[in-house]
Amino acid sequence: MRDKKLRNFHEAKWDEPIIFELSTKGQRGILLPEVEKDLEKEFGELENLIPENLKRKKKPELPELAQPQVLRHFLRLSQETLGQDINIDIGLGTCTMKYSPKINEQFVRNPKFSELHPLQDEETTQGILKIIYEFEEIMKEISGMDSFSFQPGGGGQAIYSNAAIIKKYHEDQGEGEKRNEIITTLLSHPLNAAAPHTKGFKVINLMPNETGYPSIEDLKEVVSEKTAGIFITNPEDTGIYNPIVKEFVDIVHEAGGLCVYDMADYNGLFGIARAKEANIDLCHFNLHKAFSSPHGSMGPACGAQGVTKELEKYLPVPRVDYDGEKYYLNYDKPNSIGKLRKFYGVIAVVLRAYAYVHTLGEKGLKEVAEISVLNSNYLIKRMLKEVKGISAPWGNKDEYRTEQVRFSWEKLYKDTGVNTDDIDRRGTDYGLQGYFQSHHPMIIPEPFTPEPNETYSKDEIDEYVEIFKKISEEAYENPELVKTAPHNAPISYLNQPIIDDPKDLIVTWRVYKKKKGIK
Amino acid sequence: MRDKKLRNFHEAKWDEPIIFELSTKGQRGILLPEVEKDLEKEFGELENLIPENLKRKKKPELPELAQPQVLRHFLRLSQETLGQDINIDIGLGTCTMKYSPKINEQFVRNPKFSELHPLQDEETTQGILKIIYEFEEIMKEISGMDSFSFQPGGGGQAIYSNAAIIKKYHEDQGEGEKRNEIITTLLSHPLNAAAPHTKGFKVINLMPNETGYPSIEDLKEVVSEKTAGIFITNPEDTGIYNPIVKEFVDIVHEAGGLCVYDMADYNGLFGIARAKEANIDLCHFNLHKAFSSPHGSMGPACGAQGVTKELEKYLPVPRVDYDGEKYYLNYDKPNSIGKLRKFYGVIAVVLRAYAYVHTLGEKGLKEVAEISVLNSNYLIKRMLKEVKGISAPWGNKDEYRTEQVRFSWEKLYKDTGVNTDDIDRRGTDYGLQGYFQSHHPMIIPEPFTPEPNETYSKDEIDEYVEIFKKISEEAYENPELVKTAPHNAPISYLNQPIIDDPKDLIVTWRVYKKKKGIK
Amino acid sequence: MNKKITYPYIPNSVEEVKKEMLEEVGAKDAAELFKSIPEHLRIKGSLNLPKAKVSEIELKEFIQSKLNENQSCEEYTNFLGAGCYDHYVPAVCDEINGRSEFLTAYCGETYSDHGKCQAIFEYTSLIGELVDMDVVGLATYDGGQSAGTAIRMAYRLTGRKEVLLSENISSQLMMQLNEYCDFMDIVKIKYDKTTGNMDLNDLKEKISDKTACVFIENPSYLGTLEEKAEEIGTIAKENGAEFIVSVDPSSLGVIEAPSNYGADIVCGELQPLGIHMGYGSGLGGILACRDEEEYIMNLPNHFYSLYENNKGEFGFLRSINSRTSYHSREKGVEYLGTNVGLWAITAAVYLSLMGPEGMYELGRNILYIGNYAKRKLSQINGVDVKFKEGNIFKEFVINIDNSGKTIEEVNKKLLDKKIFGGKDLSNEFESLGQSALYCVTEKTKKEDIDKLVEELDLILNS
Amino acid sequence: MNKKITYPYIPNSVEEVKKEMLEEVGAKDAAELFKSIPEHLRIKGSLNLPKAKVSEIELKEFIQSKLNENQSCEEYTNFLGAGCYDHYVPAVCDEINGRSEFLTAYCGETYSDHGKCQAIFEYTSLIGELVDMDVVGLATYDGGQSAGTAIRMAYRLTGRKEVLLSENISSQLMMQLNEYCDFMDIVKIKYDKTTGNMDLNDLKEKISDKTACVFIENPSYLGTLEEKAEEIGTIAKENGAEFIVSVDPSSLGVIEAPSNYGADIVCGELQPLGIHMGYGSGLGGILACRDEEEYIMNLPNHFYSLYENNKGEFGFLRSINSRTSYHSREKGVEYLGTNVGLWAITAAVYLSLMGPEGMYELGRNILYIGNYAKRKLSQINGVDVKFKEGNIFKEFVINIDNSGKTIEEVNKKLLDKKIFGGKDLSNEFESLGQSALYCVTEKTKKEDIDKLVEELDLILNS
Ligand SMILES: Cc1ncc(COP(=O)(O)O)c(C=O)c1O
Ligand SMILES: Cc1ncc(COP(=O)(O)O)c(C=O)c1O
Repeated sequence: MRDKKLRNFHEAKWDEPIIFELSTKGQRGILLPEVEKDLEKEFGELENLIPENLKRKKKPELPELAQPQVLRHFLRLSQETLGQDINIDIGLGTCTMKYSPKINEQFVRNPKFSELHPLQDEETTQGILKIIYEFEEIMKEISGMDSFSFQPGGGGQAIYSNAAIIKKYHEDQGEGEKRNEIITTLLSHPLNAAAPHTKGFKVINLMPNETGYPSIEDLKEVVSEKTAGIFITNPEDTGIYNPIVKEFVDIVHEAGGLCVYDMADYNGLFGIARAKEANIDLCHFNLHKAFSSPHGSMGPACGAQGVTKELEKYLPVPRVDYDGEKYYLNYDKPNSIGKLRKFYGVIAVVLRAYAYVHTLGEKGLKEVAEISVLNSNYLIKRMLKEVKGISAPWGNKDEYRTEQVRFSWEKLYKDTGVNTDDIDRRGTDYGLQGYFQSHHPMIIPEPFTPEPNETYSKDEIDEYVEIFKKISEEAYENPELVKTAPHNAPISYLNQPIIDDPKDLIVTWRVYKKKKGIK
Repeated sequence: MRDKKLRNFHEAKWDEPIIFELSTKGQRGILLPEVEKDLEKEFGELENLIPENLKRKKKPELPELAQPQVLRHFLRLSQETLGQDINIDIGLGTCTMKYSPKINEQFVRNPKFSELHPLQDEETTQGILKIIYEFEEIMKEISGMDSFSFQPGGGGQAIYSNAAIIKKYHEDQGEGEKRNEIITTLLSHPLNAAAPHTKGFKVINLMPNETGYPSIEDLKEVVSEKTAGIFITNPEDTGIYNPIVKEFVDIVHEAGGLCVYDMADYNGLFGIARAKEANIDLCHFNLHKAFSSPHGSMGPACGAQGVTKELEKYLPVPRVDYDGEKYYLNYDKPNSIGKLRKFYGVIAVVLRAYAYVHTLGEKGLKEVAEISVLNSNYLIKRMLKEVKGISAPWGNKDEYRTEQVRFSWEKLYKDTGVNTDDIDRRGTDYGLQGYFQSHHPMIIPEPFTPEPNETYSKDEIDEYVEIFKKISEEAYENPELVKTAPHNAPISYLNQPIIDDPKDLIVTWRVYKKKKGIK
Repeated sequence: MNKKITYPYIPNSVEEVKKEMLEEVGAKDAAELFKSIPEHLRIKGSLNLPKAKVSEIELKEFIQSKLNENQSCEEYTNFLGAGCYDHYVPAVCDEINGRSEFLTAYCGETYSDHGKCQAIFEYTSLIGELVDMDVVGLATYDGGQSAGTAIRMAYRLTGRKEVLLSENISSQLMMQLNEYCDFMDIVKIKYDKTTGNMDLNDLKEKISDKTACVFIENPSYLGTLEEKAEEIGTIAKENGAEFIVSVDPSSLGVIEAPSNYGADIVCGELQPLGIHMGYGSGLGGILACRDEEEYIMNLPNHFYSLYENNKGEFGFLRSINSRTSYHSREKGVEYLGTNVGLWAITAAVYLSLMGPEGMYELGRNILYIGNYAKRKLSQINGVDVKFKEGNIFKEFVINIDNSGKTIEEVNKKLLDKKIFGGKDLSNEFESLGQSALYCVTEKTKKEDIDKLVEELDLILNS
Repeated sequence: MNKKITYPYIPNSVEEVKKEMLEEVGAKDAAELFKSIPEHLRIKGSLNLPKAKVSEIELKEFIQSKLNENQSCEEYTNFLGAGCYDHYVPAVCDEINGRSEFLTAYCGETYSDHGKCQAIFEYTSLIGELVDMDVVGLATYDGGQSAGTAIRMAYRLTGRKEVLLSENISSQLMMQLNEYCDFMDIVKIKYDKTTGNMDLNDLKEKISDKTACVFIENPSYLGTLEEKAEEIGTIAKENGAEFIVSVDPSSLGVIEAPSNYGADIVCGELQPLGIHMGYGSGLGGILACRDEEEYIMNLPNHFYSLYENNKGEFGFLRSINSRTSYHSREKGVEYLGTNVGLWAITAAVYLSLMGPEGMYELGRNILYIGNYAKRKLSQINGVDVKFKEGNIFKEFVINIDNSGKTIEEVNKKLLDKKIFGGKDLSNEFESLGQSALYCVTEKTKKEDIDKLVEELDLILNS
């Protein structure tokens, strides 16, 4: 209607004190019931109930505020946060910041779910057990794997769990000592290196070549009888699909290793390609990404871990089983790796994902894949065509990327001295959440990894492109403006210190006060 | 801690288009179920079910958006709004912008309430009927009146309802024709003039004198055999308590009129003074004010209407009665004025108020009164002492005001040319909602009417004072800054047009488009 | 334990703070603050109120146990309508009206509450499209209030006092109009017992140059669509009367907007548009009129007018305030107080989500299931569907005189089956005998109807 | 009806838009976008998934009917704890964690998500006060994960592999530790059967210069307070081992903070602090340690450090990132992924609401009702309360061996009375026979206990 390409934005800025600064001695945010008179009579003073040496000598120095002020404080902080709901959250590539349907929040907030204790008699939890059971069926179909656990509390824990299964598997084969190497690719998410390492493996990182993925030769070079397995993210963060993944799998299998797919970034592949067809042994999905659970300021989350029939017995306990009459939690799995988490897992995320799949169905999920890849390529096309100083290294220029892409601002940086950090901060002046650059090590210079998933409209993607067109222009015309950004955020530029010395660390208000000599 | 008196504020500014501008043909925000096949088979085309001449020929030109975009749009608009929860909402005097406890929202959103149909068999609504019944008991005790109706959907409708009862009462006395005058005071809320007038009365407005209320002589002058009644707001907007109200009541009673108290601004009087002691016949409370229901961007609300035993029979129907076994809706009230509203009323507000009174109890409500009056006088004291150019006209300087006060910026305006509109707008630059100046006619020049009710902390009141100190300084030092405010709001100054010609009115997007010649 | 409570909702109830503030104002205690209130006006002693449940735990348990004594339409299958409707409420509506900012804003204006003002402008704009009219006021207390105001507008516009409306109007609305328009003469027009439509002959007979307006509901209270609406409008206009139509907004995706068959003023109940019933708490009133000066000047509710400044920014200002009682006290056209802003915003969200297609599907689904229900119920032995020749939207009347039973009995039995039967009309319209007004919505499923039919059949025929 | 669905969650699924975009990218159809995926990796045919419930109405009905098959602790009286607790959740906690902005933010940082970063800093600061320590990491997956990480930290700090902990640890936690610390040697220490406290002689016997840490829970899994905590810490330190204490944060208003009896690393379950159980979804892990370089460098979770710029503004930056696997892949200390940010924020709201007095009252109320329950249950014929000599916080063990019944039987019967009896320990600790772990919280009322006692008595003695 009105022809406006860029919005005149300012994020809410409340200049809000730290909660401790708002404290007034004596104020109460909430009261508890008084102790029932009979109980007081029965036991006398509270002191009688605590061993002398365990009495808290000094009450915790928590702030004291009345209820409206606590609420107001955190509401203001919420306004100073750009969640997916409120911004065009395309920048956080590899995170699939998609719309989390509000109806699903009603489900998880229903007391019929929120007030369930995990140890309740199964008679009273048939509804939720059935949902878990049926969702496992759904995930099996989507991935082609034979069995799933939803116990991992995030993608990282699922990768870890996969590493644990690999370890156990080789131990059962009598090769526990020998097979102590895990291969992964440098562009795979860092957790594909870190989690196996935490599980005790030596990790080998394969470098990509100009195709965006490593060559078969590179792989062959590192595969050996020490190889326990390989962890591959496909597509990798660059949005380049590794078409020779099957060859990778064959090579590792031949060497006696197991193959793991990191399908956290599955959003562009629903109904298109699965783990099964690549002959994968273990995989995981991030239900808080492709399956739409909100990211919750960094969790709670769920990593759905899928394995083949052969490996099923290793999955964490409990599993949800069905005896023909009722659903129950089965702890009787002697080969299981055990437990990663108390009870079952973050079932709230499973519940949302279950609702999500049910409302989309097969066609809808395929539409998710198609539109997310279409959106991504549309964005790439416009960016490369219209934004000065940006490029998309690697890959075959004739081919489409999947649902995300890793750009580089290398040229812009060389031309103007404005780097990806500066651009990132400047984005906030136009209403964007800080973007994801790249995992470490940053082998693509001045990286920027957007992922315009299917829940953004063409208009929004267009606005997004316009913003970076504008910032690029600014970088060429007025680099200082970009370098000193943000100007419309809740706080201004901090001179970007990097705190790397433990002595400079201030993660508690009490430390700040100590450092400042404040009582 | 850190010594900061004023915050560096900027309200969220999204520069958000009108929802119609965001439309893309074909997009869907929500889908409905398909028509069940059997039904389609049974009835064929939809056309068969609509008379030819009632078929909608052109679908309504509503915007077409997907769900995430609808959500995002309205979330952004919400951030561009300074509700009580998020700002120090002291400025809206006479509105009692107090904290609305979040727990009460859980009650009204519980399906056990939200999904009740008002015509359900009473067997299935005993819980809510009991709450209404018991809340009537509570209100009787608080006010000393004998009977209450919660049917009025706000203070205005309650005043109207009181006028309706007065009319009916005099009709029943055979004086319907004769008694056609209502007296009120000019500082009483405009509804005390407007609602009786809507009910058919002639209205006489008494002017205050320098005490802040009219004199007995003024009243006597207008009382006559035509007097149907008097509507008094006490305390009036100035926060001055009319101590001779009983004398007023006696005079009107003597003349055969009825006396109505507008207790919308009751917050400072809980447990202190009641309608009963002033010998009042009818009164009303705004449950959305002193009783803490949120104001909801201007309703829904509830005006609790209280009357004496003698007038009870006139209250709107239905009433909630109890037959010793069960609660029921009683429509059998032949003298009733009838209905103001379908069904019973905004029971959500009653439910919240019921919870509110239960959690505070007698002592808590008295504390509400004391602290709201203390807060108010503390604010007045500091303002008059520290803010240049402000004054609090009328009243006895030695006496305390009640829960609110009407200031005047007359001096500041004379000194600097900055008026109350300018100051009001400038307040938003410091994080304040626009303030309430005065009802019309504005007999106090350059008015400003704050009400720092009991839910604000001393720190917040101090911040509030600091803001006006600062703005006053600005007015004296840099008046342009204030006159061109706001600078940190979602939009900038509009050159304050007053739209008073119907030809300039644009209340629908379609009219805007027409005026602009946009298709 | 502590005797003196520090209240979570009252920050300054902390003794030390209170003392400090009292000192600042020069009072020795809180009582002194009230010294201007004469003794004879004071409460003697203290109020006798229920014991305080100061902790949230106790409060929640207390209130929840009370609410648990209710059975809701979520637990029962509901066929009650009659002015408050069990439509589906999209989750996004709840999300937005639950936002702290909207929930707790009030009358703040143009700058600080720009977002709220825009949402309200969008409400009036969206209703404008739905009813196909240019001028829409902010929502009123309820549909009945809108009807009353529309009729009063007709009086102010014509100077006449007679109102013509159909005999089939609900008693609730009739009571509202009798009250609000008590200075006017309300005359009832007969309606056709086979179609439910207004009897045009009776209308022609009664209309005159005293008639301020002809008021119709379309669909009518008894559920029928008024096919002769356009003719009624023509007759009204021929007599210099205003033509007022009260609509059900949930019908407007499929049923013609009243302005297109001649309505001058449109009113109606807002609640179907994304607002929970809440025992009637969800009501609101739609009010729209022609874009003509006399209409505008006579509409008493707030107008938030769009204004564009020289930077191309839109702002929204309360406009033509002299009409309103806020501005002009008794000289305003009617009185105006706090109405239902939050429901206006909610309806805006609803209509934005639904769009033209959603509103179409809504109407479509209701028409199919409504007609199915009507047909199926008519096939039960002992049930007679009234106004069979007429078309219905979402409500219809069944009569069970032939069964010898009363609606009250039947409904009690349905209740045992967790069904809320249709509204009993036997007291409301004696002429209709033992009749009930049944209502369906887009939430009603074929199986709900089938179950109802089965139960009704059992009750009536066994 | 329409065959091609336009999905509400997928704006560009509109055919025309899709076409326009395909044109822009030069693809003839969507399939072409996937041409880089070789045929042999493709799915053949289409997925066999449940029929789509595309409308929100259908979806809601479907899911809600499933959820209605559950019975919750809102409907039953609950005495289950054992690692997940039925504490009261203040409404403000729900309000804040339901805010769209917090709910849907992710890893955005310093500028755009300043508010989130501050809330997280406040979380660590508030936990710092609660546990009386200077260094706190962002919340982990759950209390068990924190315990595992604490133990691994001890390994990294000491280079030793032996872990000493009490035999009374829960099987759930034991399985977690066995898994996460599988390269270490976990040695169990006996505990006193009368008090539940650790057997110091056994500890002294087993501790050595191989011991990386002594790990205790206070209160223990079986509910008892560890009175010898300080001595245990001393013994640990004398042997160069780390002293790790797992706490219940709901006890810390009345029970001493572990740092004050010698803890080097503190861990614990976050869920009691304002987070709903959600069938276990509400878990999170507390992790805090000494403000010393080696501890800091070995803590694997995010640190949001405060930084003050020259304008006096505070900002919050993820700091010392080289420790983390995000930054250093396999060289990071342990792996780090998405954990439970929303619960950290929720706990911050909770602690801000509660303040020192609220936490005190919380602990106080639990202690009274817990001891009342323990005493009352012990008076039932056939019930034997274990560890009678010890003090408890909110949980305690009852044994019914004397009754000849099993806990399973008893719990089934309690279920009929809408009571969730204590957790059955008979499989978990064979040595305890037919025992159950009962849990109370501040929500438990005297009358709940009295009812329980009555029912238990009936079940066991009639
Ligand atoms: C490819 C990939 N793998 C793993 C992860 C880690 O998942 P989480 O953050 O849930 O631990 C991510 C998330 O960023 C990812 O993108
Ligand atoms: C004294 C007084 N009376 C009446 C009213 C009108 O109440 P409502 O806005 O609910 O119609 C108000 C509200 O502003 C008021 O302050």
